[in-house]
Amino acid sequence: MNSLINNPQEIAQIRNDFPILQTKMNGKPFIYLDSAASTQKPKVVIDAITDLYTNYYSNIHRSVYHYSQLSTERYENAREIIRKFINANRFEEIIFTSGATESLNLIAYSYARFNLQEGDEIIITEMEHHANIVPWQQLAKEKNLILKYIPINERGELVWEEYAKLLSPRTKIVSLVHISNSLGTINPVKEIFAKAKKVGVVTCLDASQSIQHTQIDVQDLDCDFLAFSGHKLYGPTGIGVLYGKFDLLDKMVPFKTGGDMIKSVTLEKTIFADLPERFEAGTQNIEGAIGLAAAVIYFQSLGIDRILEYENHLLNYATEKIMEIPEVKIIGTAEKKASIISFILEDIHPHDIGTILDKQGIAIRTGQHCTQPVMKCFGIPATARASLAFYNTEEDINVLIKGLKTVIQTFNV
Amino acid sequence: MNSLINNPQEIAQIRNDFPILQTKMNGKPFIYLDSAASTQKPKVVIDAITDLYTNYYSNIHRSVYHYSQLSTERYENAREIIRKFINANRFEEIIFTSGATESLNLIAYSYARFNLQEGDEIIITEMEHHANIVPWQQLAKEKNLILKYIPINERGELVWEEYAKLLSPRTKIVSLVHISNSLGTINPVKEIFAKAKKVGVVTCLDASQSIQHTQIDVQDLDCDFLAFSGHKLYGPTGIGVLYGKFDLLDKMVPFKTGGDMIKSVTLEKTIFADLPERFEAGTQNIEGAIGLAAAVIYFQSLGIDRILEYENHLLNYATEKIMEIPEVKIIGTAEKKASIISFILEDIHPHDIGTILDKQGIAIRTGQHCTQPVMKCFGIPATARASLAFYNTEEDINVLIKGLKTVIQTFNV
Amino acid sequence: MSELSDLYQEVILDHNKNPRNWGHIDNCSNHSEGFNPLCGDHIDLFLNVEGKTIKDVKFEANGCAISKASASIMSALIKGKNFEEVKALYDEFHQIVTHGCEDHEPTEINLEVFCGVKEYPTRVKCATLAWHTLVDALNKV
Amino acid sequence: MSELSDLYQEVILDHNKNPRNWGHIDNCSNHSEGFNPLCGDHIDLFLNVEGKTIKDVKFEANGCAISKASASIMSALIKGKNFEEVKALYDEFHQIVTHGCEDHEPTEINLEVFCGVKEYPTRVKCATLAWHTLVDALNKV
Ligand SMILES: Cc1ncc(COP(=O)(O)O)c(C=O)c1O
Ligand SMILES: Cc1ncc(COP(=O)(O)O)c(C=O)c1O
Repeated sequence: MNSLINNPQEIAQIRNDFPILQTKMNGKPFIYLDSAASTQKPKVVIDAITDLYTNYYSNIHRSVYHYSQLSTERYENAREIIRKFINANRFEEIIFTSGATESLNLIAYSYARFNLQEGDEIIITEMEHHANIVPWQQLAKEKNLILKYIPINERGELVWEEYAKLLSPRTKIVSLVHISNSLGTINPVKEIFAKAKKVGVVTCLDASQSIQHTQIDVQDLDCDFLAFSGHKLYGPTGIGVLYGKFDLLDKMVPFKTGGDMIKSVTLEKTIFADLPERFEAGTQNIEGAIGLAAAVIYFQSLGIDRILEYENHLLNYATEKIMEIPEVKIIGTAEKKASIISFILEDIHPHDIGTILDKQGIAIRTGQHCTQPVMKCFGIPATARASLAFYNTEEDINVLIKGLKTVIQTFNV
Repeated sequence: MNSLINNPQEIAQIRNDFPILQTKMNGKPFIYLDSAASTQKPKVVIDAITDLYTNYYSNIHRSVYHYSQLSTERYENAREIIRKFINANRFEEIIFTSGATESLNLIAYSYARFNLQEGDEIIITEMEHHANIVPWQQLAKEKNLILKYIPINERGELVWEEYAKLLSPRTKIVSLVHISNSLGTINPVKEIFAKAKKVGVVTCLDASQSIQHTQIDVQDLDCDFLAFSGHKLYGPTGIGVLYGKFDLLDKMVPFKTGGDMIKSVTLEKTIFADLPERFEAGTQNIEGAIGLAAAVIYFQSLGIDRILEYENHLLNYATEKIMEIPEVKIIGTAEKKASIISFILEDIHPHDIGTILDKQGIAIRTGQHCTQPVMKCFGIPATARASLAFYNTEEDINVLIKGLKTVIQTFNV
Repeated sequence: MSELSDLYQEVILDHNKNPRNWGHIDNCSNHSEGFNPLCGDHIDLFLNVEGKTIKDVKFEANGCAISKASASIMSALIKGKNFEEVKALYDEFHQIVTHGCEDHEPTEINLEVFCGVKEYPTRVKCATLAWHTLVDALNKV
Repeated sequence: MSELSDLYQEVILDHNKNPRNWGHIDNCSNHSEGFNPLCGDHIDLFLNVEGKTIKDVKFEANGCAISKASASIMSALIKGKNFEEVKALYDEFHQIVTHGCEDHEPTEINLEVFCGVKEYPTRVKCATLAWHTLVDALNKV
């Protein structure tokens, strides 16, 4: 396949797959620079949902009639598509959840809560999203565990030497973000996990921002658990994935209980079902799973390597252009970065920047990005963030630059 | 508005709103008699989802740009539509969940787990769905609580005198199903709750099967908690609702933790957000909420009273016709019933019935319907179940009857 | 589209109504219980194994026609057979229910009735329950 | 579609850059802290109340231009006013940010700059933060 760089025809074609990119926001062509918050959906995803409800919808795992079988088949096929996508060993290792947040909660609740003892230690990092902080904090409070943070340096990179010092015989879990949603930093998770594995520590990866910006191979990374959300991978909201190694999952108790996750229920007691059903209580998000599968197939069809190359090109282009504006300072300048750029503009509050850009059709995110500890590290209340996906163009970035100049003009800085 | 009974034009019009009802299953016109497992979706619901992703999708509660505002507005408007629909007092009392199962788990986890002590008692019934049994069983095991069951009689009705005997000073929660998904029984919840309330017991209603077959008014019922799923109310999968009285919810800890449900996070501690955000951790099922709102508006536009009248008519018609077949025995013959009919046919296994009907385009459910204790009460391994919604017709029932006769013929009973 | 009669043939209906080898064996050498939670199918299988031969077999089952008939037909087929023969039958049965009979003529007339099962994916589990229970029982030797 | 200049007017930018009554009052009679988690806006409001009159007011704030300017303008408006007058201002401000100025001519020239805020629903909270903090502080009397 051709490179996507300097390939406006193909990018135009790809942009055509996303109906929302053809709209105007506030009367201006819609420039979407907020893919780290959520990605837009290609038509194939919308079509998969329409097809389901129009042609064969029915509850799954439940009945013998044809539509029920077909819905079940498509749902289970979605699991298989995800399994292959992240190269998991067995289909039982893929659990559908409502999102990355639920996946991480499930690990804390169903694994850590039962396997860690008072005084045991969990290592996370200073650049985690709240979804990979708060569940551990809550558990630590309940069970008197110790939560340690790998610090970050001024570029927004993890400090390896400090990590080495944090590891102790009491360390039971290392859980970290693969790509930081506020800094863009790509963490060396393979090395971090390898070191943890050597001393028998369970490893857990928040892949919310990496599933769409890297090639994930759970066996190569040797992670025990992995979490991500469908809506950041061009799929629907309300669906996410928990990957867990079979031997670990198989010993875990369910997080939620109810229908379809039990073998038998009497008034006295309950025998839980096998994997993966044990963790999928109640009616599942059928359209979510089927929509996500359509998104993954679409994503793969573009060629992941090509996407990464192009996104990296966009990142470099945008970084360069932004750095040409002297009033702007980029927060997060790690050597290895994904296409996420946080910045501040003198003392103009990010929300004012966001409002002024909005009027020009540009969507960026402003705020703390659910990473308050990161903001504290950098001593700033919030940032503006432009995050890029393969459907963005150099022209999008040019419009952003023009927008930032309007901000500066307005504020006369 | 006119009655829907003997009103084939309007029923035909309503059926036209549901694209899937125009399809053929196994080459025969699709006869859907499994609405208790999940309802089909009107076109307005599919359109609402398409509209979202085509015209204004973005993550909610997060940014200042127009699409993000619009998505947030529609999401919060969905909450308001649900609030009105069940006549809750305040918008903070409506929590979006992934489904009834999650709603019930949330109550058990975030309320009961922190408010009940060893030896305290929870009363449920023998006709509960597993979703209203297993979470309590698990909690009872963990905290040494006592779980008591209101028994059912041979018609599938709760035995009121037994309920009176079960209530004790240790009773802390009464949680029951409003309409049984396997028997169709409509329980006298208002009376049951009134009796519980008199002695200060917290009341909890599983409205999974009643939200679409009755007019629910949480203030009139005086329930403290209420749970239902969107997919049984003509809405999408992956979305559900927990209603809880403000004063109770406000004192509860979150079930899942992560982004968007906190006021502040430091490395040391976390302050949780106000209601309803406290219980909506992470990116929510935005399309689910918006789709569900579209479903509720559609449902209400038909006139709930008219729907109930028509469904009741269908129930009577179907019951009569089925009873004319001497080989069939209806399981669940309560005086007050919703349009759900479970039956057995001599000793022909329900799955064989289901398979033979499937070939004729008829979708019924067969099995235990996630109510194993009910099956045990009646001493049967499983039932066949036909469940009716307002989009069904007398003709659908005639086809079912013909189908059942084919089953009998095939088996030569 | 396959016809209904493909699945609910006389043979199946007959075995369902009059299962062969029904009952249980006291002091059997091998016993196993099989369970299919989807349908509530349940089977209790009793074997008397001598050397490497199945001398006697009996079963009791609750469930759909397909699973009961399959158990009955299986019991008739395996009685008196040695492990190798049983293994061959198991493999053949598995082949038939998952791939049908287009490329394969069943060696036993009574296996022919399962040629249509693959058209009914949810029923494959019903048909195979007895056979999986058999494997389980034999593994307990 | 409203023009950008509706929101980011000279007055707002000026108050943002040079907030009036900036600082804090030692031994103040009333103090309250306001917080808007969405933007991270934060305000510390200090009052000296005598009888039913606001004798002095100072504040320190972190946040966007709208919230800072709003706090600054509020501080200038309420200084020296009695509770009744302040209540009237509060009501008027609330009316302006939620309904705009089409049916209502602002009584104070500096309130005019908030006429456009209602076009920016996410910014209404920024504009009202100072005023809600004021109410909170006064309730602590
Ligand atoms: C009575 C009852 N309660 C609870 C549930 C669980 O609902 P869900 O599977 O949508 O979570 C159901 C549906 O299966 C039900 O019928
Ligand atoms: C790094 C990271 N982790 C976790 C999450 C939580 O994902 P969700 O909100 O979809 O549950 C996000 C998204 O906001 C994220 O960026």
